[in-house]
Amino acid sequence: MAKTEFETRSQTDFFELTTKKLDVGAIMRRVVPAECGATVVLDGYVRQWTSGKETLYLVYEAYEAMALPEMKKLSAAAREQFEITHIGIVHRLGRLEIGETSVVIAVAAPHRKAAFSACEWLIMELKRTVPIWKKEFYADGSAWMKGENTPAAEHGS
Amino acid sequence: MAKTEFETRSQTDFFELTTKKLDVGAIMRRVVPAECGATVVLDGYVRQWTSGKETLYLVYEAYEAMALPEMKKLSAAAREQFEITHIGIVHRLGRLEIGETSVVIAVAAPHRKAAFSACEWLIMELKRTVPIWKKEFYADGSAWMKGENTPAAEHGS
Amino acid sequence: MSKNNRDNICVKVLFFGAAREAAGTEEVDIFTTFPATVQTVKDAVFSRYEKVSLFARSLMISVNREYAADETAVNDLDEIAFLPPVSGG
Amino acid sequence: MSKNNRDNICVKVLFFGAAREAAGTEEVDIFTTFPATVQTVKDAVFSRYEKVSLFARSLMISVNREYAADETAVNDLDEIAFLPPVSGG
Repeated sequence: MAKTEFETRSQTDFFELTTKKLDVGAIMRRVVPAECGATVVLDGYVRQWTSGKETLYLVYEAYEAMALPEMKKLSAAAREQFEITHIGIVHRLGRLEIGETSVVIAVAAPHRKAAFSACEWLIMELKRTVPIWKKEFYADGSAWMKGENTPAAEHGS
Repeated sequence: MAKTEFETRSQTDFFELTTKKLDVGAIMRRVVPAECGATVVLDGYVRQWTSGKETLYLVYEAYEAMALPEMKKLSAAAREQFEITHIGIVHRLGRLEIGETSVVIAVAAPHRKAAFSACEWLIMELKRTVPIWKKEFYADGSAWMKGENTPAAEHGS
Repeated sequence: MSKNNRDNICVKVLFFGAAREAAGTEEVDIFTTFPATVQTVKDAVFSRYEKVSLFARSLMISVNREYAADETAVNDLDEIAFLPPVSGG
Repeated sequence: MSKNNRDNICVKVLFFGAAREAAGTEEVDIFTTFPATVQTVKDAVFSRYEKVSLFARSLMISVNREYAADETAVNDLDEIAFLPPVSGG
């Protein structure tokens, strides 16, 4: 049942990886259905300064064949927990300049509370489980980032 | 101290009432500072169906001279509670068609958790305290809406 | 009641939303005597605009653009607004 | 160990992020014998790409695009990915 409902509803959901610039306004307006009253959007972008260290640009890479299915799993899990109607997740890959958007998560719901909760849960889980990696290029070198609460402890050594 | 800080920081904050169409993407990108990593946006728009009742359009009116100061007060209170950097609140007035955006609240923060919390708090408080009224025009009549948790009990009879 | 002209005050009353429709006007000047409170103004408005009194229990009042209680004092030339439950967002 | 050709399996190993840079390659075929687990593949990879073993404790492994544990069985032609802690968002 849950699966069927997900499949029906998810016709308007979208999960994308792209190397093109993200148009946040356009992405969020793709999840505006007639029964809804609110869309909550997270716009994540490249920060110039982190604890006094200057970032010049970032490069994101993904295991695309696994990242998209993982995003869809997150979406199905979000629907189990929250009264939401549509979900859109778009993550950019490749080189990003300062201020450019890396990720957009848009969630539409009849009531805003569910949209806020689902959007916050989705970005937390995306950062934890979706196979995407960020390499920061600082003025004085580069480094692969460590994620937040990655599932290493749960899966394998 | 708190006031001075608010005044300094709030140079890039904005609080607006307008009868023009809202461009959500453009509004949210106005609150993207270099030290931040996330902007959370609430996009509230006109719902077509509410409990089986069809809305044709809405009309919003405001006590403008009081609504803008109230928005600024909310913003100052949000800064006291949450680690946020920029706030933008734009509310549309006049006649709105189905799907058109009535309110945009955009909050930028170094860390997304504060942005989510502040954005959700701001829309809750805006709906409770800012003098704006919505009149719904249904297929079968019209009605002024009652707000959520309005401060009637606190202030006067 | 007052024998002295200097005790007369005039406040500007604004109506919004359903209260504006009930009053049939956006704005009216209300004359009363000093000292006066929000309650004084409400009583004067309700007797003049009977339909507005139907909202009495749910109305909020602001004095000079700040939410006010029934006991709040009002002064000459104050701007008093009659605010139905807000429903922005 | 195996005397029988049918016991030989070949899995495709993918490296990402810091593990890809450590391995110096995106992809390699690893030959081993059946039955095998994720741990068998890790041991083979770590002995061939010493630098990758430096990530051993933080690496996640997927088998055919699903997160897997060290005990998970691997079969001929499976796609095994070596995933450093993810950092999307």
